[in-house]
Amino acid sequence: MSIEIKLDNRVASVELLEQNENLLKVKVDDKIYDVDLMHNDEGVFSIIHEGRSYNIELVQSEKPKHYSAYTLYNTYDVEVIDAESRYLRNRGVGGLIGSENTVSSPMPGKVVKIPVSVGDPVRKGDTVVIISAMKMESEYKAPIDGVVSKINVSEQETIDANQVLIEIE
Amino acid sequence: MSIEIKLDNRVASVELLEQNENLLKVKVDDKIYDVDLMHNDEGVFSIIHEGRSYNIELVQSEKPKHYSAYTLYNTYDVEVIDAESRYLRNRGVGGLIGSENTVSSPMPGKVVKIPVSVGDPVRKGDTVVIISAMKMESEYKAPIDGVVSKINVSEQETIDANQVLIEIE
Amino acid sequence: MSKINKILVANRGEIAIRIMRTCREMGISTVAVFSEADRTSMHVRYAVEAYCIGPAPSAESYLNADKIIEVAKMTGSDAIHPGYGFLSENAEFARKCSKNGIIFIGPSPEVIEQMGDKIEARKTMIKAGVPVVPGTTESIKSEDEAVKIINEVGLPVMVKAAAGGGGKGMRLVRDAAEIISSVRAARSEALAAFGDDSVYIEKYISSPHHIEFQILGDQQGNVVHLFERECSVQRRHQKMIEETPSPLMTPELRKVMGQHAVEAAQTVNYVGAGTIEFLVDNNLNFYFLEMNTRLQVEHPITERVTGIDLVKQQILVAEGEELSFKQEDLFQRGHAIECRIYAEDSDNNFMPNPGKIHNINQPLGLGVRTDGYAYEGYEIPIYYDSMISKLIVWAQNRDEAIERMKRALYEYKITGVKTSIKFLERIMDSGDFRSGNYDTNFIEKNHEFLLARSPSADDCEDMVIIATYIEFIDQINRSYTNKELYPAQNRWTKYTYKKNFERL
Amino acid sequence: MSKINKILVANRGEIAIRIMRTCREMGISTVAVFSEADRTSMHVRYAVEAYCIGPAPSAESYLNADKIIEVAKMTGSDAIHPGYGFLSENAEFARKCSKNGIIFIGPSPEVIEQMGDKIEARKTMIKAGVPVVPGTTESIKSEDEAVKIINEVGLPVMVKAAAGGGGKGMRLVRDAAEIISSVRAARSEALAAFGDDSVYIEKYISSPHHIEFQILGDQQGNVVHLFERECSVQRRHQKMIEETPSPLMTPELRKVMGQHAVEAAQTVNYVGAGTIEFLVDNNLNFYFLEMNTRLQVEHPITERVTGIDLVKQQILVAEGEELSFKQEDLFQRGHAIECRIYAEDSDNNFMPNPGKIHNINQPLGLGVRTDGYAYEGYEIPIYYDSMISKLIVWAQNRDEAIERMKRALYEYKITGVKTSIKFLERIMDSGDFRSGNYDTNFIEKNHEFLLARSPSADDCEDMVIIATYIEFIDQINRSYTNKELYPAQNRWTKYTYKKNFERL
Repeated sequence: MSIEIKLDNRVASVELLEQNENLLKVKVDDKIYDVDLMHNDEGVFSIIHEGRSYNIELVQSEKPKHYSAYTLYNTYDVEVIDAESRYLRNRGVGGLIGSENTVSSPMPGKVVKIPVSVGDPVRKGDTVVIISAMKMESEYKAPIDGVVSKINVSEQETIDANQVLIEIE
Repeated sequence: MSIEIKLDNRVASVELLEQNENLLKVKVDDKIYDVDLMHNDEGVFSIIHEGRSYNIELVQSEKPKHYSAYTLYNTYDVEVIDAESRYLRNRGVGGLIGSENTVSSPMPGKVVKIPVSVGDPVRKGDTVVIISAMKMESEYKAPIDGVVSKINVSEQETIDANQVLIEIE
Repeated sequence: MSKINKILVANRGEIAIRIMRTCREMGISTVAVFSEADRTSMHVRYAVEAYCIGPAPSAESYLNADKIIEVAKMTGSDAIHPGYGFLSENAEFARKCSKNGIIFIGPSPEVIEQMGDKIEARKTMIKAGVPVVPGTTESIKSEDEAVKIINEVGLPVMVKAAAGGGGKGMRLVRDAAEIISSVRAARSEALAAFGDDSVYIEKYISSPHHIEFQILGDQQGNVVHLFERECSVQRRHQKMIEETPSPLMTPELRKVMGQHAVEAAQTVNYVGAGTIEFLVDNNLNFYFLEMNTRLQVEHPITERVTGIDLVKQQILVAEGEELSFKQEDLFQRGHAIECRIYAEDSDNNFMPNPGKIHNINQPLGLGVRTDGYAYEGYEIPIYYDSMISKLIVWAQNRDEAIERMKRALYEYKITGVKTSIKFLERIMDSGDFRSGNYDTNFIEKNHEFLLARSPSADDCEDMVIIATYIEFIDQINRSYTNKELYPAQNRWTKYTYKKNFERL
Repeated sequence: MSKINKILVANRGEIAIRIMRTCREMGISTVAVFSEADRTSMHVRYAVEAYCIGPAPSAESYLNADKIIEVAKMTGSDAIHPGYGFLSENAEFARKCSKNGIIFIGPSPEVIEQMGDKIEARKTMIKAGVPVVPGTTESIKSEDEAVKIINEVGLPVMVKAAAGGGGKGMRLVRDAAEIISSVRAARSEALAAFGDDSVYIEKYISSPHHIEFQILGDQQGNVVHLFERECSVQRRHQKMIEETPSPLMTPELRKVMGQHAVEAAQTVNYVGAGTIEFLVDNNLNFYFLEMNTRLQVEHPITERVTGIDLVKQQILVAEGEELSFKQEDLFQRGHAIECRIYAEDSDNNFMPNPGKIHNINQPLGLGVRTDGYAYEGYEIPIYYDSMISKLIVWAQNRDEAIERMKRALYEYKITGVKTSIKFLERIMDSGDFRSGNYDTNFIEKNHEFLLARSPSADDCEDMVIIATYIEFIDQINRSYTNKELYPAQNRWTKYTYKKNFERL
């Protein structure tokens, strides 16, 4: 049975047809590949396909079934869509982080200032939190007009990447 | 409760007295040490003791509870002697590899030649197996006078380090 | 002459390790200091001794002069090397060191002060006959005066804080109508940032080259220069790439600028390593910009072409040794380029990207040097600079050096955090960089090219998809079966995937 | 002139990667070949293309000339670079390449043959006016003739196989009574090893220096030398450490020997990179020993002091380019030393120690180059050479280079297998090496010093014991609780050990 893998904006269907140790026959969408694939516990892959040598490294992201893939020249965001994630997707859970009504930072850092309080009305584009990381300060803005409904962090607190900081209703 | 650790020819008794995250109070024989100890999954240790910074790496050997310890300037063989290993030791199991009546190689390699057969009488010092590794051949000799009782490998076979190759009675 | 036997390195990151390497080669013992966020930092493990000096924020640790001097005294350190940043250009700290009988490896507190005050530095340079950017030599006392001077100098001009640095208290004025408001803004920003509202006026040089000269002075009054570094590739006023020789330089200009750099240092009786920064326009007019009274981040390219270990020279000079070479003994061999590897998202306005390093593959081989401090499994703290490594290559000539840099960047893999490596590769491919025809506007000008994504072959994408598929299956496998304590001992695996296929 | 666009590298290990690095810098595509034991070897991953050529034993893979040429033709490779060892000095292979329209990067088959036959090489050198070790120029036809010649040359002498190499078919004769038996033994050994019982006689030079000259020749007949390499630190007739300049060398001797090396190469119309090996006695008499018609393992030290990329020159010359420099353009800057890192047990008669690499910490920073191929988790195969890396340092002078090498060896940590690193550190500490007063007997002479164990402080032992204790407890912990998929993401841990203490 095949699974679906999303690479950037493309969704491909993958299926292993045959295997003999490290020699695999794999179908990606309509194409069939015979590859010689070796990998290790750290997510490093060495694949030889028709004589070409590919090095790929996969690093799991915080979200389950999401990876960053590093190749020779590019970095890709990859996601495995199995039955479970399809179910969650359909239910609207585990969707995009930083959705419409929340504010988060793509990087870890420290909260410098929160110029708003719960109950404050804000307009789209108003700065609601300032985060400092590595000697640089970044301002994060309200994504919509609304009212601050929840503030999950306080000033001087250190935060993780993609943590929901402020919620707006 | 303390455990015993054997470092080369020394056996020391070790006990953790107190711990506060990475700050430990440890007793080694009669000496008490306050150390700041960090380590990782790969066996790398950073210990600060009275301001001195120590880097130690432990690599587990094939034998359970045995390690090679790498410091700044030396490599040590270290062994943990807990209740289980003390029991085995007393029963004479898991003792020295390459004991009186067996022949083994300290390194992996390939069997080039076995100039003896089961039942052959051998004298101490007779070559009983020739192993090749990395373009070098090494001859392994009978440790005692006796009769070849068992040959566990055949010519051209690749072998692991410390595998018992030939037994003599 | 006082032999130094133990040095406290009042810094962290790559520069702390770089200094300790030379100490080790000179048989000098090393003391590291670290903040609570840096317990697992490489410099702690590299040093002979290591002491915690306070919480993560720099102000409470790496900038805590008294605490650092206390550790130096307790450990019997003869000298303190401040590296760059932190306390390296802090005259007060240098003075405290000397009061406590500790050698500060750097120039005297007086020279640090003199060069730290931008107006004072300008005056000194004018006295030494070094060309400065046209403008005022005194701080501006009134807005009227500002208008008068700006009219004399001619627009556009820069209004700059005398105590300035880091782009703060600085205003570009292009239009006469903006003069008053810009001066006001600069003064109030300067007051807020430095507690001093002195500003001065400089002619604005558009699209200049940033070229600096390395100098070395000893206590006997000898000063030499070690040629130039071209530092025009910058983003957010921070250097990204430096090279030497500068593609702009001519032998004649090098001689004249080098001579001025030496004279500038001699005027202030400079002792130690320092850098004279110049702005150079396309007509090869050059102007003194400022002097950095410390080691620079980019010092390795000078080391590579001259063969001189600059940290070793700093230590020898601090011991009172006379420089063992004269100007005529020095020459540049070949070409060196440095790329700074930042943990940042180059595609996203160079936003810093701290996090946990997954794997590192160091570039090695002919002509490649890396100075870094990150290691696999290391978590880059959020409190400090985002530069995690410097990649320096040398080759016989500039073309070969660019090709070697491309090769080294290609080999350099750091996963787990985003880095500037791919962006640097694009720079090496850009026409303007390859031709050597670039100035400080380079990144802005080439923005589109530098951010374009490399086209990737379809089959490469398919290989990524296959790898992900296998990784995913393998993970299911592993979580059920992997009881091994030492995964590192069995890294390459030929898994039998079959048993999981039914479950998919 | 035929531009090379794709090179098949008929080798493995560090030299395969070293060659591919230069190819990458020159924009040349690369093809790796590998044996079944080398699927996970680094050169397979570094190349653009990779093909399996047979089972693990060299005879069935890396020495399989026909298979390699087949891959070269299939992939459209313009040229084959043989590296060192394997097929690099195989005239038949070179001939096959050219028959198949593939450029063999190396000299002509005729030159390989001429220099591969030791008697032939001696004759050629005598003709070229290069001093050779006194002895015969023809193979010995009878035992009587041997006695006669040995009496002429004077004892001690070496009896050597004409087709020899690797120390086989070689006998040292010190005593007249041993002559007959030694000649007989050498001939029968030579017959067994090479299928040819020709032997010749050479005066035995006791405790000589092994000094070699690097040469480069082009198709236009230009030949230059790139100075000497001192290679006297050897164990089991294998080099361990090389340096340049040689501590023994004088400018006059360098000039004379260099001139002879160039003449030697010119005599045979040598094209490409080659090495003339000399024996030098303590009175600075020098004798031609042999010529290696390929790149040497120790070529990087020459690259470092001259600034020339030797692999690039090999490729350019193979394309038909004229050398872009003349003898007078070349000079040595500073001092370079190479240490060979073997996977071996130096304390146990240098016995090879293949196995799985656990961790590698590369030495970095100023003046340090490593050329290796091992990586963390890599299993060193038992089938090939035990050299896993070369560590090359450069410094302004020999003393600084030794200190830098010590620093680099200190930083270089390879765990999981035993290596020669500690032994090399001891060499750097030995009086004879430091003074530069050493010859090929160095290791034998300093045996006791080199094998002595460093005294270790008691508290260091205690720290090891503490670490072991914690590791042990932690393991018990981990096997019960560690369900994490990515241990690398959480490497530094502050475990709460308490919960296990009750169980001990």
